[in-house]
Amino acid sequence: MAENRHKSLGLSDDEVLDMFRTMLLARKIDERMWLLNRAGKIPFVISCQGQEAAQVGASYALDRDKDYALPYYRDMGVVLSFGMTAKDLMLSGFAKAEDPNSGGRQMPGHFGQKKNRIVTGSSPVTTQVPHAVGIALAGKMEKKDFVSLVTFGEGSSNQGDFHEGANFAGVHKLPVIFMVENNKYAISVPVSKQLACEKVSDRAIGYGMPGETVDGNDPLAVYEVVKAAADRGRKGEGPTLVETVSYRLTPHSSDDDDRTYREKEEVEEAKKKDSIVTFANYLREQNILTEEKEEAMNKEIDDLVNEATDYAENAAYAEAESAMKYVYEE
Amino acid sequence: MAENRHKSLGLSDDEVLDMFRTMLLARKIDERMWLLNRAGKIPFVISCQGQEAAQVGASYALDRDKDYALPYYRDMGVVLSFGMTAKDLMLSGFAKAEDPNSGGRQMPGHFGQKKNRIVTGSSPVTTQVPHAVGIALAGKMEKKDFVSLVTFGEGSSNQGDFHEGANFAGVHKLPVIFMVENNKYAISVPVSKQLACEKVSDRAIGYGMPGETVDGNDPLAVYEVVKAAADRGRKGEGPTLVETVSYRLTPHSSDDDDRTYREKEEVEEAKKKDSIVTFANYLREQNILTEEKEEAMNKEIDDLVNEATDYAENAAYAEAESAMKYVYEE
Amino acid sequence: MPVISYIQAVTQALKEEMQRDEKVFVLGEDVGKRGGVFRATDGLYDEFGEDRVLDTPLAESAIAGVGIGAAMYGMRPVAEMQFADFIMPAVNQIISEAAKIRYRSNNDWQAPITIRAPYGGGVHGALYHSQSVEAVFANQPGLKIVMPSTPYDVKGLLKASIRDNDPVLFFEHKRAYRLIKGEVPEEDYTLPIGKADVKREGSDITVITYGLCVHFALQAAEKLAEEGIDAHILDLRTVYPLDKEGIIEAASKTGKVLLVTEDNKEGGIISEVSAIISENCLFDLDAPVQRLAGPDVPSMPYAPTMEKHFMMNPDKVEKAMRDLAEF
Amino acid sequence: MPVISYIQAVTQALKEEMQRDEKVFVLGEDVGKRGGVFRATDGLYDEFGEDRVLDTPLAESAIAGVGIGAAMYGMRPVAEMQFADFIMPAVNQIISEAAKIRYRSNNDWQAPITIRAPYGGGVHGALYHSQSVEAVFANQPGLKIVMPSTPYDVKGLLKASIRDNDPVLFFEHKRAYRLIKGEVPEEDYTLPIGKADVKREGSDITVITYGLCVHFALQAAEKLAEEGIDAHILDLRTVYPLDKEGIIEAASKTGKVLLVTEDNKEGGIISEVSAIISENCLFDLDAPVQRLAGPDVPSMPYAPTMEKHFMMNPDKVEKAMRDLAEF
Ligand SMILES: Cc1ncc(C[n+]2csc(CCOP(=O)(O)OP(=O)(O)O)c2C)c(N)n1
Ligand SMILES: Cc1ncc(C[n+]2csc(CCOP(=O)(O)OP(=O)(O)O)c2C)c(N)n1
Ligand SMILES: [Mg+2]
Ligand SMILES: [Mg+2]
Repeated sequence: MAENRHKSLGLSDDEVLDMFRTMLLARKIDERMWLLNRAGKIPFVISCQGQEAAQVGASYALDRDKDYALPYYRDMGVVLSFGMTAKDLMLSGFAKAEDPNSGGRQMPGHFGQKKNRIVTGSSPVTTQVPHAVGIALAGKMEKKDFVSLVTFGEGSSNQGDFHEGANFAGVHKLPVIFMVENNKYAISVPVSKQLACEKVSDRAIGYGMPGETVDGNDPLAVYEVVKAAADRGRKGEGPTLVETVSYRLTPHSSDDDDRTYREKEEVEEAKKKDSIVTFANYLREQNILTEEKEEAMNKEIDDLVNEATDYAENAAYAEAESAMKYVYEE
Repeated sequence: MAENRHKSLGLSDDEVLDMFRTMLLARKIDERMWLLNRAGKIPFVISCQGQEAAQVGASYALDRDKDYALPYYRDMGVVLSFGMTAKDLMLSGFAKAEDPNSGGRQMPGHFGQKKNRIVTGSSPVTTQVPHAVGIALAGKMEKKDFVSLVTFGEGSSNQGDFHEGANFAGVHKLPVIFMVENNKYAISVPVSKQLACEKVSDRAIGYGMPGETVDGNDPLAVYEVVKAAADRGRKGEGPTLVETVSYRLTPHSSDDDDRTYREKEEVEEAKKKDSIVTFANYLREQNILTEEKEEAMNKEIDDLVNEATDYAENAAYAEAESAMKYVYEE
Repeated sequence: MPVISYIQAVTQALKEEMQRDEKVFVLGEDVGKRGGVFRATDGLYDEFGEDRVLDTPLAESAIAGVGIGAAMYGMRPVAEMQFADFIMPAVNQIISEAAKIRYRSNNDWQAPITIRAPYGGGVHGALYHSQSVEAVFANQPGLKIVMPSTPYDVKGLLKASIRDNDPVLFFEHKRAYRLIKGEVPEEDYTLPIGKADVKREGSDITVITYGLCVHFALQAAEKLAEEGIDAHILDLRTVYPLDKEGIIEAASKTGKVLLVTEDNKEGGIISEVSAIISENCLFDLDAPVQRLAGPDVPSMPYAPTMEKHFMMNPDKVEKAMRDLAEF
Repeated sequence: MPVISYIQAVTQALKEEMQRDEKVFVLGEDVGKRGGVFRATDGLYDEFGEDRVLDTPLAESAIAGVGIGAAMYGMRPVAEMQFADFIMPAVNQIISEAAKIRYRSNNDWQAPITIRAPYGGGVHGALYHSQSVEAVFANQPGLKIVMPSTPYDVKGLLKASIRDNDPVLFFEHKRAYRLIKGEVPEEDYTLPIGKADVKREGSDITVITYGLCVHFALQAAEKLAEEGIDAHILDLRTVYPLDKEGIIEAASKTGKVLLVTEDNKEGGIISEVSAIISENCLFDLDAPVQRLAGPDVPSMPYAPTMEKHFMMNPDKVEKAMRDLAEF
């Protein structure tokens, strides 16, 4: 049997299995959305595929009853970990009134759910970074010990808001975890045309914070660094920059055609490292994911996704007039 | 006799004497402006005092017939090196029509003079950083071998435009020298509340460029690193980040009262390292600045400043109606 | 009632709100030890400490964005932009974020941030320390923009802004800071955001304006009164969203309307005021709706000759009022 | 004349200008290999190489700012903002820099940059891929803002923008990209920036609008013609600075004016148009100047029900035109 890596991280067999389940759930919801899109049932999808390990590994390293998440559009794994449901996500995909993220006002991938401390996000990238810093600042002022996790792509780490937010957190030693999900592309632009540094985490020193680059296909590795970052944050030692390196397995979104700018072979190669495959293998090797459990898990998730789809498809749109609501407090 | 440091840098005695003259000229114009301000003759001054060594050291390391300068408001040493005259600067101080920077439209310190490749600047800090990158990009496209030097304060290095500009230059390997004149304060805010990194140059690695921190009171040290940066740039090896560390010897501007936020002793301490004193000492030790030469230089500069002041004071303001001109091409 | 200056009204409002509610805090450049470059936050650092009077790094998008984050959490940040001209790097956070947070989350989240900034000219501030920037934001539903003219309005409206559950841009005229004084009650009060205020009752012509220009109009009105011209003066106070009823009422009252701003003419607040009047009061009008504004050049130059050419003043207003009265 | 689509006109203009003048280059996100997310720069990368068709890092302030720097040097950059909604991080560079460079340097420097951005709704783009952002910039002397409605105008005006020695914001309606087709001459031509264009001569009512709404108005006009209502339609084309003479002429012609935009109502371009009319044509007016616009909510929601509620369409325009004719 291969080395047990999760025990030394303080993770039980049940916990890692649960992590895998959340990763798989994210993947399956995402896959379903593509099918729905291709069938003309929903206008838009933007995917988590290839980033589930980073998203779930990071989220499970946090206190999901207390910490804040400021996800970006690919973070289905984060929001599922923080309490959003398959039904919630499908309602968002179908833009229905009951969608807890926005009542169908925003595109899918624009997450937000106050009760689960998932902070509402927009489309312009990286604006959530200073928000995460502000939330951490508020926590510090109120002497709370939560941390905030904010995620974004490597391309987005070139926006001014990343720099300004990271520096603010560094100066005020705020408990923020800045997590760059480096998936090698920003739409069509490869990382070589986005960044001149070797690792995005090289930027950490410029903000007086530690920087870590970690395999984004390995949920345990991500768990470990994010856990350490959260501990530092809670102890008042300030922020951390974490870079998770993986690959975007799908086109940028349902509007994109990635064949215009990258080779099929490159994608195929990356799929070999897909965490849904590799982490399942690890769990099988550890005898945690038995055949029986896997079957049950697949069935349970498929049922969930089916139910969520049916429910969302049949749910009502918000009324036209309701577009006039909630501009200001009412 | 103390070690001759300039020869090994390829600088002749005349050249270092000329550097000192430019530093002294900057200092004396600046001092005069404060007097004029306190006498109610000009409404505003913002100073170079304490940064002359960095400004002149950097400028003399460049090809001042070819390279571009994008100075910030303290850079009297840079613009004098690039060909602006005492008269030009006094005309700007008095906001007269003949001011080549802006015809009296902008406050002093808002430099610009196309014929000397001093690029027009504004008040919002750090906006000139991407401009320097754009000019370098144009040079690369046109296969020219000039470099652009852009300067700004350490506080201003926290603006998004610094990050975005530096990254752009790093990715496209453009010949830009980013020079942070770290004078320990941004108005009242000390560097400890601006930055969490040890050195601003720690930010370089995040843009894949070399970073150097150098004594900003030592014009030869600054000359050396900027020269190396210019060489790299011309060879197509990309940008460099240079941090010159000195101290702001005056209040932020004529509108500021620095006694509200820093101790007099701290300022007195810093004055001991004032480059106008220390570089003069070096030149004296080298027998380059003889008593005779010093006297002549002082007289020449005083005359120049007097003349410039008289001229500018008596020059005409732009006509009221001329405020309507040059919104668009005419 | 005590007489205080415009800037003292700012400081008092901040201080009292911070005393009243410990979720209120101030952040910005030089607002701490220095008490602000205009000294609007004078004394707050000593009273409330550096945790509630935060000197931030020099980065406006972070000042706004960090403030928005704290506001979403439940705090009451009051962010200072050192000059209104320097709000531009924060436009994305203000327009894309603050203005849209309630709407986009279907009322799940809110961003009750107040952003203060000194604006306006006539202070030898040149192009970048003289601008009126309200028009940049005055077409963004979700935002409120307050621009008071008197110490009384400053205090009541700043308190209201801080207590408001939506984002408010609060622009203070920097030349008014020490120039304008007025009576302000000692007891706690707020004034309604979104309501214009009649600053002078009159029957011959209507002047609608805001900020420092209110005083220019009032001065001019006193002079014109001697000539028998009786001006009605409406102070918009909130320039977005506008008080349509108040505007319609004031315009209809005299049928002769002059709109005044020190901002550029094309695309300013008073263009919207004009459009509202045009839509609603056409048949009450006895003269074309006139606009008196700064010229359409980028901003005020530094040289006194050119600054004066740009800057609004009582004489320019008086002349325009007389011309309209004589129409 | 060949018939091409609105987006083809963009691509042709870029291509021909790049062929004509080697100082012209394109920069933006995904404009290179991908040819732009809308494919506006399709084929340019292959023809001109990666040095003149630059994929930039994801940072709008740098795209604008680097472009401005290159323009000051003497190049002719055409920067693309992937969506107009994402121009906000570049506002400081556009307003504080591009718009003011000539003025502040007393004509010593200039910044001849063109910034293109797809705007507008009706494409299921939700809040942040549907906005009209022109009003944010339409009060900044030094800037020009062009918003063409037809392929002919796109091509002629984009070429004129690139050749113009001042900064131009060039907003392209993304729904028009493939929907709107029209004849475009094969030979080189430019159209004057700053001039409105009569798109339909008529005598009963005047509609003044721009962008996609021009087509809604034209469609509505055809229907109303059957009812005997003859509409005069003016396409602003340049929304800043406005063509005052053109507006006054069109408004005076019929005395009944409807202004249409798909932007929010308060503080939009048409407010300024209304103010101009009011100032100049009061005694020619037979009806209040009407404005038809999007509601004052932050932006278009995603759900089709709500998107439709917000988005302008020919029926809404037709109704407003008929109401005005019947006034
Ligand atoms: C400010 C801004 N500019 C442009 C866009 C358009 N856009 C959406 S996603 C994207 C690429 C993002 O790349 P990256 O940050 O690497 O994240 P990834 O999609 O690869 O996860 C771009 C350019 C945007 N959403 N916001
Ligand atoms: C965008 C912007 N925000 C605020 C200001 C006001 N301001 C002028 S100088 C300054 C401090 C600059 O500090 P630093 O960058 O360290 O330069 P120094 O003045 O110390 O040389 C500030 C806050 C400004 N000019 N621009
Ligand atoms: Mg990416
Ligand atoms: Mg400094």
